[in-house]
Amino acid sequence: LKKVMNQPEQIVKEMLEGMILAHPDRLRGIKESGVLLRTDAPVEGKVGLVSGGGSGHEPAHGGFVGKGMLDAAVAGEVFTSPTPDRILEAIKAVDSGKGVLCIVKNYTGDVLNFEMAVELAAAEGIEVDSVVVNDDVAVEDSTHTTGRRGIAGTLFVHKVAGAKAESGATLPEVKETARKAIGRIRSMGVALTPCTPPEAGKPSFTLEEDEIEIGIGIHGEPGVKRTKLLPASRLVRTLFDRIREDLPFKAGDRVAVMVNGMGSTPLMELNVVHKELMACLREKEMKMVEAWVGEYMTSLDMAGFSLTLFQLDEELEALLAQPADSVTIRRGGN
Amino acid sequence: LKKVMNQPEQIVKEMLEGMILAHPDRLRGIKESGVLLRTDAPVEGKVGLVSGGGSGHEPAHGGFVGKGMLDAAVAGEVFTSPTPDRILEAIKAVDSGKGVLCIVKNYTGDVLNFEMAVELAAAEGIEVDSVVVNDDVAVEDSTHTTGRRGIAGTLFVHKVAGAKAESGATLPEVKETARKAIGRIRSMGVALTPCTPPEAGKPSFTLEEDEIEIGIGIHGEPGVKRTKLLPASRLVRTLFDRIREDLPFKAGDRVAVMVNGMGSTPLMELNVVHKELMACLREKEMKMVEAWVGEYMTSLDMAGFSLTLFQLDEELEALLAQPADSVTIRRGGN
Amino acid sequence: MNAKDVAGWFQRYADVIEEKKAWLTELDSAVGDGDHGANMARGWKEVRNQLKTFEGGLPEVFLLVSRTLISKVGGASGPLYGTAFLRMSMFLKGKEEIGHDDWPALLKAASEGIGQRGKVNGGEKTMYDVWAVVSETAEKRAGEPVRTSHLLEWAREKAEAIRDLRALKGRAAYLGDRSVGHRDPGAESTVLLFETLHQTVSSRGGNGRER
Amino acid sequence: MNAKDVAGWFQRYADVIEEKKAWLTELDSAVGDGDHGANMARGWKEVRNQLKTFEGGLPEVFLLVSRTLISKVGGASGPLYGTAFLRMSMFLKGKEEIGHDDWPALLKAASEGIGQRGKVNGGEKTMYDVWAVVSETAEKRAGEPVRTSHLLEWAREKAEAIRDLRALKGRAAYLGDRSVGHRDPGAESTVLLFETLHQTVSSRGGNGRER
Ligand SMILES: Nc1ncnc2c1ncn2[C@@H]1O[C@H](COP(=O)(O)OP(=O)(O)O)[C@@H](O)[C@H]1O
Ligand SMILES: Nc1ncnc2c1ncn2[C@@H]1O[C@H](COP(=O)(O)OP(=O)(O)O)[C@@H](O)[C@H]1O
Ligand SMILES: [Mg+2]
Ligand SMILES: [Mg+2]
Ligand SMILES: [Mg+2]
Ligand SMILES: [Mg+2]
Repeated sequence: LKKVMNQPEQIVKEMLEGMILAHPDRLRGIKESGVLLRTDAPVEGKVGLVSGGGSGHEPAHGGFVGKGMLDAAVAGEVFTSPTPDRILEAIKAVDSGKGVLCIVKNYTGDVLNFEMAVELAAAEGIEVDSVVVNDDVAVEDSTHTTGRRGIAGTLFVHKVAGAKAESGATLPEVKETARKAIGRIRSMGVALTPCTPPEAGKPSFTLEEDEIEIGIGIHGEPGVKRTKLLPASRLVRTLFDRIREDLPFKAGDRVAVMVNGMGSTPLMELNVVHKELMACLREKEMKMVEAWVGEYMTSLDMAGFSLTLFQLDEELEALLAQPADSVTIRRGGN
Repeated sequence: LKKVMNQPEQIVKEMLEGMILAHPDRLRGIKESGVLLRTDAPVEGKVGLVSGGGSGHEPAHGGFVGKGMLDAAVAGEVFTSPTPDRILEAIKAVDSGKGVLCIVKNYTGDVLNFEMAVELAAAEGIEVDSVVVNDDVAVEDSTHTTGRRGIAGTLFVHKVAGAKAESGATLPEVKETARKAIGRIRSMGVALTPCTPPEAGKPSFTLEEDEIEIGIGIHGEPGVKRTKLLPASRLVRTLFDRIREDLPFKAGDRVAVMVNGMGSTPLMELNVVHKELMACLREKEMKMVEAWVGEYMTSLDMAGFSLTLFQLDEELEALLAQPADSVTIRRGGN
Repeated sequence: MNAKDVAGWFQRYADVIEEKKAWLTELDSAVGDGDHGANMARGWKEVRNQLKTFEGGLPEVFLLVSRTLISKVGGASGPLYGTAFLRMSMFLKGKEEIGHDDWPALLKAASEGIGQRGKVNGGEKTMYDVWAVVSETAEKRAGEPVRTSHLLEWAREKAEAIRDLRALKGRAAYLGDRSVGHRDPGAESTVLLFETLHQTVSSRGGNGRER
Repeated sequence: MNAKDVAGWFQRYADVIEEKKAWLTELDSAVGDGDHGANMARGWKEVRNQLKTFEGGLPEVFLLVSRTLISKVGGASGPLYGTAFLRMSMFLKGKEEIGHDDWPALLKAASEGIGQRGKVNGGEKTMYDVWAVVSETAEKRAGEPVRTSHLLEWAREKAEAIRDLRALKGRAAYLGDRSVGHRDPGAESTVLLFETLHQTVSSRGGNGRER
């Protein structure tokens, strides 16, 4: 187990400290709570946005806290949902009286803990609601099961809900925009290597030198299919087809795309992936209007990537283009 | 060898294509040349800035092309300096008549190829000059040898020289600012794993499960010392001391810092490093005024990081804070 | 069992969890995200700490466990176990002892809590299956005294039986058919809870409450 | 050697480089960045392509090689070899043959070119050491005919001898003392150049120019 760290049990706390020290102009923390806040939270007259989940997905979620995106991110232990009391602290800290929306990734742990926090906040008289993101097409979507996971597409939800909230919209309006976005976002990932959680100290699964795991989540869970390593072009096409057919996306669609590195895949390779993805889009006559290529929702030191497509409409495209000023996503006005 | 790629020989070309496709608003390419340009190059009335080197250091250097930073980046094959004719193309493409400065990392290959390109450009009547960055304190600084390597600190030079050029300064003025910055920047790196060049297909060196290599460069070259894995706090202190004593940095100094990932070290760990670095600075009563924590100058898929300290004066601090709009570094006006 | 006995049970369970941490994590690595051992250990370590200075009555012990698990564990198991202990605490309100005939209703409260919180049904291969079988079987035998050895036996059998199921809830569900044959970590930590209960009761030796 | 002989030499060298690519890269992995084989192969493959349709005279063959290496190789070795071949081309201006007595001055031009371009001196453990010893020894023996077998012998000995040095230039210099004992990749590719020269000349068999 080779990691740059001190005690594995301290890594989340130390990481959060490091983030705040690096970005004191953008972030402040709530002591001992794993919560990172916009320095100016709560923002008067704005719906507060809270997201979070287990750690190990950096820059998610703290990297997306800032004007035009999240008001707070709550970090749990590595790959473990934060507890309700921490989430409650975040909700309280960002509530300006206009209500708070929680953006939750669909994992039993996250859903249950956020659900309890929302109940507690509501009991304290805060107007609070939540949406659950489930963009991972690798997993069967059934009401009888846990359903689809929330993966990298969550960050597009942060962006559009963030812009909507910044516009002064009400909680139901922000929620509606978030739900609309969720309905139009689809993702799927692949791993070339497993990841190694700091406390476990052992890889989450094993892969042969020429094997890859298709349809992985972001917690070192094994994927849905194991195959031989494929060339980038075939790998991208495999994921793209699955994603495209699921919604389905169609000719003429205007889309935002995300090529998300899982933690240890070099940007060089992500750009190769993006080139292949653009070839797929061209072939299907879809129009890319925005591309995020880099690391957004990682899985510790896993090698691999996920693809996300986001079918835009006029409102969503405009929201995506709005200014944002988080550590990871920064864009000026248009 | 597990990489997301097609043919290893095509990886650089495909990566550049991918970058342009992802950022058409910021970047355009010169066909078959490995050159990435600002879409609006040459910029009238502005000294052009060209940098580059072998590929495998992404986001360097293409990620730093944009307003307030580079006008062009020239990419060679993986870990191989670009050839003089490609560099010449870049110089010509960014020359608006106000001259061009090349920012070169100190490696024999880069120095020689840029030198030849500068000679060729001068022969064509272009006002052109170059500076050589040599920030790596791991290597002995002697005029009788190759001297120090240029590593991640180079990106601070891009930033301040870019801001200076944007201000309308002349070529000698921009060069002087770059040289001043170079004199005040010091870096050092450590590897937890080697990297694997796509064509070689084999790791650049081997390390035991509990060994690290201190003082590595950015090309998979072995470092200067091999030791047992250390806790983050001791590792950071080791590099910090070496860097600090070299200039030397002193109490009261205002510094910019960079915690640079080598390619496959998760942001989680880089933030832990940053926390430790801040403890070192506090102890020595140095003041951090700007922090870059992330991947800026990588070495393919190497795990590890480098630290850079940049001793600011009033001019440099102001230049660092100027707006920039490259793919990797974006900041608004102050 | 009175408050002290129950506290003893939980203290013993905290030790067992510490001991079995690596094993639980290993089970979770195979089908989930490899943290069930760490999650449980984090919560129960804190329970042990809290119990050191604890003085309250029977429902309060359960409430303490519930609150501690909810605020320390996170993940799926935190709210689920937390809810189970909360419901048991509520059921025990006003009582000072758990009598033989309290077990069926007590376990039912826990089992229903997990079922509601987890939106889970039987046969979906989670800890719920174990809680449900224990509660239902105890209920069916109404009238006969429920021994902790029975609880343990039913729990063990169920945990063993669901190995062959395909998981439909929790992270293991993502594996689809590949989950078949693997043990469910939460079911196994539940078995350990009943195992420790049985050991606690047995080791009190001749005070006869178990007989 | 006339233009055709020289072209044959370079074609043969291109083959040798392709063959030894992995070995050169391995040498470079130990002390540098593991690309010397790939660098040389990229350049010389293109040289071979260009030579297929080449029709020019003696200096032009050298110029073609120089230009091709400079524009295809990159790295340190591109400009260095490129400069060596450029200087040789300049020296040969107006000539149609390389005679026995041309070798000392021809090699001196190449060696000086590398020395200037690389700002390198003897004993710094680079390809320059090999070029320099070949040129200097040839010069010292002025009057005596220089055989390619001699050039090869001197080159080999030198490349062997510098293994024990500490590198002061090029990437190997970063290794400090750890460079001692390793072969220098550029020195070895230079030895191969002289080896191929010797083979080219020898295999022309009885045309007597070498004897
Ligand atoms: N919806 C659910 N209902 C009941 N139990 C569940 C549910 N989801 C997960 N579990 C239980 O939780 C266990 C996993 O707990 P743990 O690993 O601590 O949390 P996480 O899955 O969040 O990492 C599973 O083995 C399963 O028994
Ligand atoms: N300053 C120099 N002068 C002469 N030869 C040098 C110099 N620097 C490097 N070399 C030679 O170049 C060789 C390395 O070439 P190559 O690996 O192709 O380039 P790079 O070092 O840029 O990767 C070394 O083995 C050495 O012989
Ligand atoms: Mg978990
Ligand atoms: Mg090289
Ligand atoms: Mg788990
Ligand atoms: Mg090399």
